[in-house]
Amino acid sequence: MSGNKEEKLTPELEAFIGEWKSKPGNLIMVLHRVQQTYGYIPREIVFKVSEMLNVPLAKIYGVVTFYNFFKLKKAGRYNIQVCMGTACYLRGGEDIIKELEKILGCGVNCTTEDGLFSIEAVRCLGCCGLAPVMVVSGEVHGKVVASKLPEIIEKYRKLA
Amino acid sequence: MAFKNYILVCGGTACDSGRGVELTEALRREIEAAGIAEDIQIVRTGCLGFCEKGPIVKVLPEGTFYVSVKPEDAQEIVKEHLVKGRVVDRLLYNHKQGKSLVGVEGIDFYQKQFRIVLRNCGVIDPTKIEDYIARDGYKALEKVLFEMKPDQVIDEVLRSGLRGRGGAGFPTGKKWQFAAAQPAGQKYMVCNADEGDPGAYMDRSTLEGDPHSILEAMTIAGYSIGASKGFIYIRAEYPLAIKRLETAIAASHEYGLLGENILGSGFSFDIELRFGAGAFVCGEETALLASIEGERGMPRPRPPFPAVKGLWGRPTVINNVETLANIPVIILKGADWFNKIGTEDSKGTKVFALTGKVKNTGLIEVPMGTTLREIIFDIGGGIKDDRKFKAAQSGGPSGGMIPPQYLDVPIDYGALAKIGSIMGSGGLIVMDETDCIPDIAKFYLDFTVDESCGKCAPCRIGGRKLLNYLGRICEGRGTLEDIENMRKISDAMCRASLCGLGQTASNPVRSSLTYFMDEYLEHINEGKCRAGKCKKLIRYKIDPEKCKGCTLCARNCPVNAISGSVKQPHVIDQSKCIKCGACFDKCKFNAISRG
Amino acid sequence: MATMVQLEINGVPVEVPAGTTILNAARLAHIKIPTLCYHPDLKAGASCGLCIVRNGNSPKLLRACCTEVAPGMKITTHDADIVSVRRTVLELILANHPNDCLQCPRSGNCELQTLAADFGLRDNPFPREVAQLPVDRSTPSIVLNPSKCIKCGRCADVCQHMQNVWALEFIGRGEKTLMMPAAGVSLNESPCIKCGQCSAHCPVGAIYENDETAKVWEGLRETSKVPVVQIAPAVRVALGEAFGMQPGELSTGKIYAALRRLGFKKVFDTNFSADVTIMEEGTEFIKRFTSGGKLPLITSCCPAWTDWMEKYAPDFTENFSSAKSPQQMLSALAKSYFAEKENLRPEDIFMVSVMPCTAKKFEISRCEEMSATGCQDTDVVITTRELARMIKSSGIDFISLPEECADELLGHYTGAGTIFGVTGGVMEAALRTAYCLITGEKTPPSIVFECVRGMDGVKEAEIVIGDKTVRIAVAHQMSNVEKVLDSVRQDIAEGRKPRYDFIEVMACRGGCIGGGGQPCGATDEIRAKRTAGLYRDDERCVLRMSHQNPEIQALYKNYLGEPGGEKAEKLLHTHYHRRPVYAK
Amino acid sequence: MSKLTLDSLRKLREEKQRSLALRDSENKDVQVVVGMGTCGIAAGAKDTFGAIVDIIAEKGLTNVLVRQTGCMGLCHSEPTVEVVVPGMPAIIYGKVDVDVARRIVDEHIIGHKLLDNHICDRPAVDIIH
Repeated sequence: MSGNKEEKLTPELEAFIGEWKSKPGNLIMVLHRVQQTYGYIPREIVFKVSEMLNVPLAKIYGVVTFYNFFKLKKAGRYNIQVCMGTACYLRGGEDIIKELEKILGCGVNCTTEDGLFSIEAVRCLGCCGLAPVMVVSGEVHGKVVASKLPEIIEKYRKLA
Repeated sequence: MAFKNYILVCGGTACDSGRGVELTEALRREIEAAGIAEDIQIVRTGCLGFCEKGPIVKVLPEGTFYVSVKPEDAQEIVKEHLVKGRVVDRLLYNHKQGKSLVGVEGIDFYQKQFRIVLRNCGVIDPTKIEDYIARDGYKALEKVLFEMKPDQVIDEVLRSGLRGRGGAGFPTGKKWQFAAAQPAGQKYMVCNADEGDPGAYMDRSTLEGDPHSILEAMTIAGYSIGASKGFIYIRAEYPLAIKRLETAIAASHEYGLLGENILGSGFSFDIELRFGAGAFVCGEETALLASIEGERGMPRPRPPFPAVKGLWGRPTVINNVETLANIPVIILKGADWFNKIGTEDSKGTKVFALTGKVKNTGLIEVPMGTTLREIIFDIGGGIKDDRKFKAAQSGGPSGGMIPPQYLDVPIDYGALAKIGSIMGSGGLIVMDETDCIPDIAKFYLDFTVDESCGKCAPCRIGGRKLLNYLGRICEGRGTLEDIENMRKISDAMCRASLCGLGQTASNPVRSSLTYFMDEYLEHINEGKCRAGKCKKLIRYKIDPEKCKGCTLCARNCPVNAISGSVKQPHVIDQSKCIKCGACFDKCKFNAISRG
Repeated sequence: MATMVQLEINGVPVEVPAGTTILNAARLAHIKIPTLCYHPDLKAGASCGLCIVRNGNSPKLLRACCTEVAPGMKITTHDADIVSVRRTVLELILANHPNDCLQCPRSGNCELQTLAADFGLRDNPFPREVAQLPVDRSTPSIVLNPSKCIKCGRCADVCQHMQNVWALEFIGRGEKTLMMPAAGVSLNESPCIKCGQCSAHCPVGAIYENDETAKVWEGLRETSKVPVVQIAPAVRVALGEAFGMQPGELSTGKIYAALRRLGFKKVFDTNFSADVTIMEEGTEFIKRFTSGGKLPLITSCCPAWTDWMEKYAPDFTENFSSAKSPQQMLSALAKSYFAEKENLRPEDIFMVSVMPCTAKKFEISRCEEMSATGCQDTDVVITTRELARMIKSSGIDFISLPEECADELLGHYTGAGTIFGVTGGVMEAALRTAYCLITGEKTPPSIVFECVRGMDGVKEAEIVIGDKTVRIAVAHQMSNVEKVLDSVRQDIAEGRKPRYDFIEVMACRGGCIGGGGQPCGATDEIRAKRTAGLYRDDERCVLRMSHQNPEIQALYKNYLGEPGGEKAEKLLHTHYHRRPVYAK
Repeated sequence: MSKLTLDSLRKLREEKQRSLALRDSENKDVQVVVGMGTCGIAAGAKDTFGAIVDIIAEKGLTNVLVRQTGCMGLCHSEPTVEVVVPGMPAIIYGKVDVDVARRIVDEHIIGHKLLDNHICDRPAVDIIH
């Protein structure tokens, strides 16, 4: 459906689910682990989780689609999170997104055709002193200026 | 070897323009003249705040703080203070001003901040439990477990006057009392660390900087209400805070400060982490509980209140991080010490994440009753680039915009409510004249629309409608009728929504309609955005008098909207202009106006 | 005794039991507080925001649907202020609703439409924005039109908590929330059992029965075919509601008459085949019970229940009675027994059934055995709601219709057949006949088996029949079923004899009288009235045991031979198989 | 570590308080404290921390303890570093990049002179003790 390859349940994940199985309120913690393992929440794994935790699939999807943190689609190799917290908004976060869209030719929550980059607008990253902020695969870039973006992107493109 | 004294001269831009350079030179001359150059080092510092009272001079090691120092004062400071050791009284900050509300002695007279919650932040190594213990850590727990009965602890918290710092400001002691009054059995203590306000990070910093204070406070709360189990519900977006908490919990276990039979007292308490997953509404108590239970974080009707029927139907107390961080200090220093700080209505301090168009952004903690002016201008150093202050938003998307006329209102729960805002969790965002009020309101609505759980019709639909109206206004398509409809919707959302999110989501709109109606009207009637933020309303115009015909603007226009021949005034074709502002930025002769 | 709470509502002192909500306390005081999401079957969802009331002078308004009364409350349910807020909320809801009432299947009994009318909404100040979303027509039973959804959550609550199906859930968040199946599948690929309870609880027209009246009209126009119809037991106590009759008022004769006026050549009654079911299923039970077959035997008349079982409890496949449902028996007999009598080929008959049930639309093609006569045995199923519309569109004055009789051969029924429409009815009918067949006595000591009646979710009893004791359980509303199955599973796991010999299950609350195809808005009060109607029908009958039905006796004598015999097996029995919960 | 009793906790606290007061843990009398909250790290505090450790090693200074702490609250000046040298006032430096870190070691720790233009004010008085 999403064009991803079929993901297999890893032994670590299986062990984790086993460990959490009997704890009440385990679903969200398990989903966090799933996303940590695969970078997103693969459909086939949700079916497995549903079976193992004995939780209806509908309930899991209800939860997954409620929380912004959970992704049903795999992100790009470099996921660019642009902070849209108030401080960053006031200091031009929106312009950063627009510029990124222009440079990468793909919109928010989409992945570039080569699968390298995806753009995500996120809520406050808690680095308001450095606004505007963006995070590329965990690396924080503070006080970002639109004109510097091509350089930053190029850096990651070269890494790939 | 070290110097005897150090003179710090504020080197912020404001102080520089206030003849800071000249002052430094004068001080240097006087010191050399006095023959004490060997003993004194003059140092330029970063901005020390208090820009309105600049230039600022601080003498170390004693920390004497001189304000509005002129070069002419250099001689006196050197001769009197440095040579004779006598403080120059007339240059001290007038400490009588604005201090009546703060009754605690020992606060340095010029320092506006008072750190209870942040007492250990930036002081201890958060990964070392010993550091915490050395700073009286777990001493309050000791006292509670061995010297106090649960109801005595609750009484102390009640008398302290501590109110919840997460938003609504419910008295913490009362919450505990309700839960304690429930029949014994499984009860839960939950720490709300799902800080979701855009522009607020007080809780993250506290957890990262002083995780043990939260563990200690939760254990104390657990003891008071008869709970043996605690959960910290923390944003998954805070990996460092999670790591530090995990380290802290492990260390507390190792030391027997968590787990079975703590310190041999017979009381057992344990804490588990639960991660949020990106839903602002989960800051709401009942939604938070739903989320811990592994459900969609949709608010549930109250009553029953969580203190009666909370997590898995059991009595549950939910306190936010900042509230809890106060607890050990209240226990150790006593309710009477605590309730002298702050105002009649609100006791203690409040942590703010001071951000936006302020010079010194940062995490600050001030006694309740401090004014916005003190926070923004004394601590924050004033507005960035010395622009004009327009408004401050407290309480994040649930709060209101506070206009300049209320800069001197002492901030507490009641005062903020009176002027249409809320204390909220502590984001404090400063806006200047380049910020457009309807645009900011739109930003907040966009946030709440996105974060609404979607359950409640007034919030789900009303929020979207408000957002659309604001969008129209920002594009110059608004009407006066829109304003009326916005009022109507705001009122319905506030009255008919189930949870706090929906009830407060319209606050930015309501408050801005109250205080900044002129800006709305300008957008509607004149098609004008005075801040220059609303792109659709901006018109760039070339002043033919000023234009030298250098062609720079025409060459930089991405859509070829500017025409004109060399050395002749240029013209912008408004139908082609995309309002990117490139010409405005490039023009060297200030010939292009924006309006 | 519940403690009583005294409060004032609109200045009038009211005393209600503690735990009563403000909404219900007001109802007791004959004050109607408007609601859109509240339904007495369900836990208050508190989503619409219309039931706001004021306590004293508090500026904060309370949700009447989910706030319990407290002593000394002074509740104001209506004043200018409250009404104006309600009005705005309603206007907001309507601003995002298609408002295409003229084309909407719920026009006339839509709760939103009613409120809009009550509030006299004429023009809406807010700009309209209606989401254009694809309609899910994947199941043969129900249609999901998300554009009309007001996100009250009733359907999901019904699907998950009343029916334990978990086909529908809130997917997404905020304004993007949709009520739909998980994992991006269509309703038909989801665990949906087509019970239609979602449609019966939906306050608007977002989920409704797949309307097949056009197909019926088309069949009636087809002159080469003989149009034949059957009506299910529960239809006769509910259809009248659409014409202003009281719930539970029997209108069997009028329905027969109306069907003839619509153009049906033969009007049969599913109550007849209910009697056949007792013969087949009863025989099956006696066989298993007396000769050590697989027990407990579980009834299989309810297609929503069998669908659930195949997905969620396939370990019970062998416990199922292989007897088809009465609908399928009647259709098979109509296209064989009746067809032979009339010298018709099975395909010459256009067989329509009128059911209180949306799952019946699915049942008719659920497996090959539903085409036992060589063509699909039942051609079209319409629900009670659809029949009401057909009658209305034909201008038939239902109320003043004369009472007519069903056609012979497949039209006569006993009291046992008619109580198939209520929970416990199949069991009671079976017990009546089983008692006589096992003991050889003419009648049981009491024709009424009180122990299987009533609205308890699970009813258990031990019935002494001769020297034997039959241990039975009756469950209705799917959420009550799993615990019955679990207790049997536990017995088996622990090596005991299962605690029940015979289990009856009906998917809908109260049985078919509360079916998903019945007039919308059923509550326990209405269900009780419909139930009483069927019991009255039973009492009215001279013959109250299936095996006494003379047409049944003729059927076996002239056509089928023995119950469970070869011909009966071919026409009247089926099989069940494990199915995936999600047909991905 | 075995579980603490009331007495052992008190003893531990006293011990630690003494060593903190002497600013002399592990025989190191100079302390460099780097603010390592999320914002500090985002602003480069990890590089700063690493640089300080390297430079100290490079200079062969054995009396300097480098440790981390949480957010000092001075987000506008991240990364922030506190330097405590006996006989000198404790100083918080802001915007400490690798270059400034080197200057801190050279000028402040070795040369006992304060650095120009990077000093921040301490946010508030300590309420503990």
